[in-house]
Amino acid sequence: MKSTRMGGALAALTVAAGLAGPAAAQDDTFKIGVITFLSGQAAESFGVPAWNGGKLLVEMLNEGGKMPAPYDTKGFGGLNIEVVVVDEAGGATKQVQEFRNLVQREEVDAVVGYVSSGDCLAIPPVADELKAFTILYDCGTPRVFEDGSFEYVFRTAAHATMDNVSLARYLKSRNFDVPSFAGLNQDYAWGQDSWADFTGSMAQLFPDAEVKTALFPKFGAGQYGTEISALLRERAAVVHSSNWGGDLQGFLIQATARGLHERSQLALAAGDHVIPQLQDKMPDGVILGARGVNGLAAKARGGELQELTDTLWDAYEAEYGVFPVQAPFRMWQALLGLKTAVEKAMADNGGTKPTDEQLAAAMKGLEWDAPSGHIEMALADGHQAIQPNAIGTTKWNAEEGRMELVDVEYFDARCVNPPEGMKAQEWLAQGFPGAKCD
Amino acid sequence: MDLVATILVDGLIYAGWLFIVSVGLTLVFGVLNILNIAHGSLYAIGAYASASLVGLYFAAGGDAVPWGSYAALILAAVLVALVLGPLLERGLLRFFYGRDEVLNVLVTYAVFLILEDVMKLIWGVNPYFVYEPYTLLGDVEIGPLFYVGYDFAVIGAAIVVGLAVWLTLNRTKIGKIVLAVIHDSEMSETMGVNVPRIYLGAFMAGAFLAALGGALTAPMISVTPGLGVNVIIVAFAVVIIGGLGSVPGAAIGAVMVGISRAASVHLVPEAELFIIYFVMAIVLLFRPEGLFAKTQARKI
Amino acid sequence: MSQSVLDVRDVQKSFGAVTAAQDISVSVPEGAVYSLIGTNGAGKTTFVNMVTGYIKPDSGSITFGGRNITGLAPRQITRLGIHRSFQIAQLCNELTVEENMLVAGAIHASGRPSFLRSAHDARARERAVATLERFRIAEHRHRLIPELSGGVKKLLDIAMAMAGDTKVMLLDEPTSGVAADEKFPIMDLVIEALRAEGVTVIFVEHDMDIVTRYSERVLAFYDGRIIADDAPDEVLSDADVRRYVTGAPA
Amino acid sequence: MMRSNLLLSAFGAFAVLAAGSVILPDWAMFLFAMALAKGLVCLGIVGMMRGGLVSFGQGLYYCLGAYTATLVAGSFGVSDIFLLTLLSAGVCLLVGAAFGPLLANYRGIFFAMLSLALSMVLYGSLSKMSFIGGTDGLNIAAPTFLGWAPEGRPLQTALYIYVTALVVIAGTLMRIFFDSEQGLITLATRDNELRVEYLGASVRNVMSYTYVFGAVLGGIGGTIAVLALGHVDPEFAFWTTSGEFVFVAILAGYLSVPAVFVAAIILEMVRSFSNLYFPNTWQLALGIFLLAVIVMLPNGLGSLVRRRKEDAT
Repeated sequence: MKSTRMGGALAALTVAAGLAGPAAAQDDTFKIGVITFLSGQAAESFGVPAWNGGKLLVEMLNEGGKMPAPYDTKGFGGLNIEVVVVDEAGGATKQVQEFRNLVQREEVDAVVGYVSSGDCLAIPPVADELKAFTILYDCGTPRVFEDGSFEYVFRTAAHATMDNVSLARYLKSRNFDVPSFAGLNQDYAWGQDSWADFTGSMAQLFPDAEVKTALFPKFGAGQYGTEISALLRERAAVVHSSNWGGDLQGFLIQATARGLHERSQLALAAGDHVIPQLQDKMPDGVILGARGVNGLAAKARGGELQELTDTLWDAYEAEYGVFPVQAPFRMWQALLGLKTAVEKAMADNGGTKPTDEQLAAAMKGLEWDAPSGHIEMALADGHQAIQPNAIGTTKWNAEEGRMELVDVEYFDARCVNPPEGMKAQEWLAQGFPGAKCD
Repeated sequence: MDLVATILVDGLIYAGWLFIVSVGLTLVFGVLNILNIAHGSLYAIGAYASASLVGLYFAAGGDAVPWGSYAALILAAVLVALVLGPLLERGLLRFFYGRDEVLNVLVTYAVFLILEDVMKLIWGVNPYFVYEPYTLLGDVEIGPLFYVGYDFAVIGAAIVVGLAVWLTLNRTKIGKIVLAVIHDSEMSETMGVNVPRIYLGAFMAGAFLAALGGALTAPMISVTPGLGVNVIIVAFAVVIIGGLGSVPGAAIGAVMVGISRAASVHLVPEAELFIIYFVMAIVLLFRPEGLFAKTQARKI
Repeated sequence: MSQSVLDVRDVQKSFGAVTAAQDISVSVPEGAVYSLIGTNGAGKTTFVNMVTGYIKPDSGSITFGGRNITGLAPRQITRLGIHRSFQIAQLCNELTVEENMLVAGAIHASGRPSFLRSAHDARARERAVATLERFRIAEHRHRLIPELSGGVKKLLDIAMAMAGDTKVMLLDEPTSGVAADEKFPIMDLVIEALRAEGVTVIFVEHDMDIVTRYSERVLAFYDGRIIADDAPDEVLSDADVRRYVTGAPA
Repeated sequence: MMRSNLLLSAFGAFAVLAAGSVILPDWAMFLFAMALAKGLVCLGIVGMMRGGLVSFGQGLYYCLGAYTATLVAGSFGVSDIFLLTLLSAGVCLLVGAAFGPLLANYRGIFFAMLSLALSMVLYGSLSKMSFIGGTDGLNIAAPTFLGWAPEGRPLQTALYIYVTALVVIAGTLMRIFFDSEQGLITLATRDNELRVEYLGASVRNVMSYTYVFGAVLGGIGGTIAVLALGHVDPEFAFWTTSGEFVFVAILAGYLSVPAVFVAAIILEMVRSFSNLYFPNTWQLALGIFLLAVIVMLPNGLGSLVRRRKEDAT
């Protein structure tokens, strides 16, 4: 009988599923599930450098004493850190499934992950349902905590509004003349939102500037010839782009070959991460941000975080032969935040491995120092971080053969992030009420 | 006027690129009756191989004769075809001839998945750059705009490729044999044509064209993982518009898509994403099997 | 002479420069057995294809039982009662003989084929087996098509066409692809079965022995035209027919 | 096959599957629920395969069903799973009935590519609609069951039982259809369209029916998937999603209904474990698995348990 045989197959699968799956973490280890892009377009620019940085930090923490205080204790509060890495490629559907697998099958103690904002929107309800402590370390969309509130979910990096507000503020504070501006952004939520944020900020700071064409080439298009023609014809004073990775590199190579950077001021919301690859092919005089005081801007900042920054910077450069850009910085700030939270929770519970509830309680409203500055979980009732930002201008140092950021402006976290309780779009529309810029 | 000229120039540049990346797909479908999703991977591998080879060329002192980098680009495509063509066709695809077309799409999809990771294993995730060939040809000023000379070289390459394929098929003995195989492979076999060899040759030619597309594109982009996914969708659209298996169809399809897309970017930028599907829908509405489809006889 | 059931009037058809049918007019009385002869390309199959709706005539009319059926789709014509068989038997190769017969039964079962009623239920199978038995191929019913001999395939092809309420049957070369010693037995069987139900028969045939033995009237085709339309002996002794069709010495 | 046997098999299948709600660990129950939901979509493709067509665009209905449920839930506060399923199925029925007769004129690769193009148009449109989340998509709250609003494990169990029941019902209905007069005509169409037309049946109608069934099953599958996941995005209509459905259908073959769901579960398991154990080469692993299946089981898993001739006996 076919049904019974197929039924047998089903039963066998059921049992196999029941038996499979490794055991839970030991009491003396803290197991984290890390989700980041290991394949696809975001692997090169975000996923892989982020995890390269993360892996390095975890190794240094597990050895103990490698990091400056207050991060000189071993692991997380003495617990050894164990990591399971999952590829983020494959879409939100797959990520929800993998998230459940990490929590329920691998029984991780915390999840740190997600570059894609689609994933960041899909995961939080599941995390809350499973009561699983989760850190969103990279993604940009403000919608995560504006459209919902979650008990067990925290984002340790500022949302993307900051990037474009900072760009506009930079143009203003350095007295650029901006009679008009145009944009080229990838045709998906990130690009669309970034352009909306930028035009929103410009409307406040440069109310007379004319908005010229807004181009949205397909994600991963590769060919920008037609778009560049359109931008060249428009002769806008500023051309804004939030492109990243291969799309940004391709655009820059093709645009500079045709002199777009000589006709218009290029302003790149998240452009720092292509510097190590492009080197001198990145033209001088491009304004760019790093989604936080990350990469070159962090190195150039100095101050009391210098030692922390240098420790990780040097280790990264020694290990991978390239300097760290924004992605490892965001991974570091997530892991250092997690370390701080775990240790705070352990101080409160008498030194045992904290539960998800204890972790969430400890993380809420937490503040800590990271190479990218002082991070405060100030928004969304203590679940959403704000952090300072920096914008600079590229300048090739021919003598040393490396790209430098000059005319860097550092923006206080409260200058470029909305205050608690206000949605990013409203904040832009109302002219940045409550912004504290010094 | 100046806008019309810009749209035409932009459209043709894009069309040239589209044609190169899609003509191999249509050729392989015409002969082997396989719609090859791995065409996108071959494109990406061509890009990687040319990036590596051009890199080697300059590392070996090619600066003295930078023009040699063009030879390196083409050589890379040839290498890809020589290595992967026989490997995929003899090693895998030939076992699926005569099977359901859709099943064969899945087979090539599996190959696509495998090659995606193989590329990562060989080249890693860091981007490769080979801009030298892109800037060698200088600038061209058209009206108020600058174009890169290389863009026009791509149009030239597309024309050369198109003519070469067309002339080979229609003016040489081997081409006539290929056309006979396209028409009826069983009949050709009984008439003494070495059909397996024709299949292998056609697949290698298709692989070469895919890799050439990648190799010619590599200088203007950063070569990164995930390159092939987007190419395959546009190449499909062009080939479907032109009619599966038709070389002139691919050319017309490429020009239609290229010009419509350029017009859209300049006039209605919001519609860019749709324009390719829009053209496809219109064509299929009036010519369901594409503009130049080979007619399929019904049995009775 | 009984009333004509099928009337073809002044039908023309050309494919580009080739004229496949020119001034074709035929009237077939109910219950008659007609045969069509002619060399390959003379227009016999075009005639069958036009009557059964596979090809639409350029002009002229085809009426069936007083109803104009010119240009109707094959399935509409089939539903009216004009069925056909094929030069190369058209069967479902992945199905068994019985299943092929069940397909025919399912289509012609009471009204619309059902989404719920099993195609394999006892009554349907009884009916299928009965038809198979009528054509003496019931013993093969569990075999797949590729395993069958040419003769059995032909019979099944015709049997399937007989599943409905058949009034006119067009047989396109019923004995082609059949072993020589099977030809007469098969024709005996087929003609007897069709006559028993009062079906009007039109068959295309190259074998003149079969033509003379089974048909009442013969239409000779040449170059898209009917050059003779008469009783078998008359047609076969016609000079034009001898020259253009049978090639027999004058 | 006798109807009473079929009924017995259906109850048996339900018992085996429902037992999973007790045996299975949380993660596996979720994985099974998702696999079964996707299996429903694939069952629709298998229906078309019986008529000789393979749709490479079932993501269209999977996505349409999911968005219908999400938008209705979001705008009208409907959370009842039965109502949501019915609504999505209804929307997909209408859309399927509109496109079905159009697509039924195409065969082979043209049908596959056109259905793919349709689903890509939906993908493109949804990506552009930032007011419903654009590429980031939308979240949907957990469903209620006739007023009962479970949470945690009970919610997962309820969803699992619900999808199990739907799978058994849909599977049984499809089996009845496959064995019916129309079903046999469909199978004959796959083999020889000319014969079917000359027996007096409309091939176009046959294809349209299976297409509409596929659309409805796709919509139901999408609805359950989105309720289980809590999130939908345009990726639901992307060609890779549709490609996966086709793969499951091919893996299962068109002979056996239960094989479809077994195939769906196998694919989910393979993907989940290769993703975890080979995070850097899971695509390679999946690709090799695909090829191995196509080479070793040309007629699908179903051919292991159900030979062609068995249909006749």
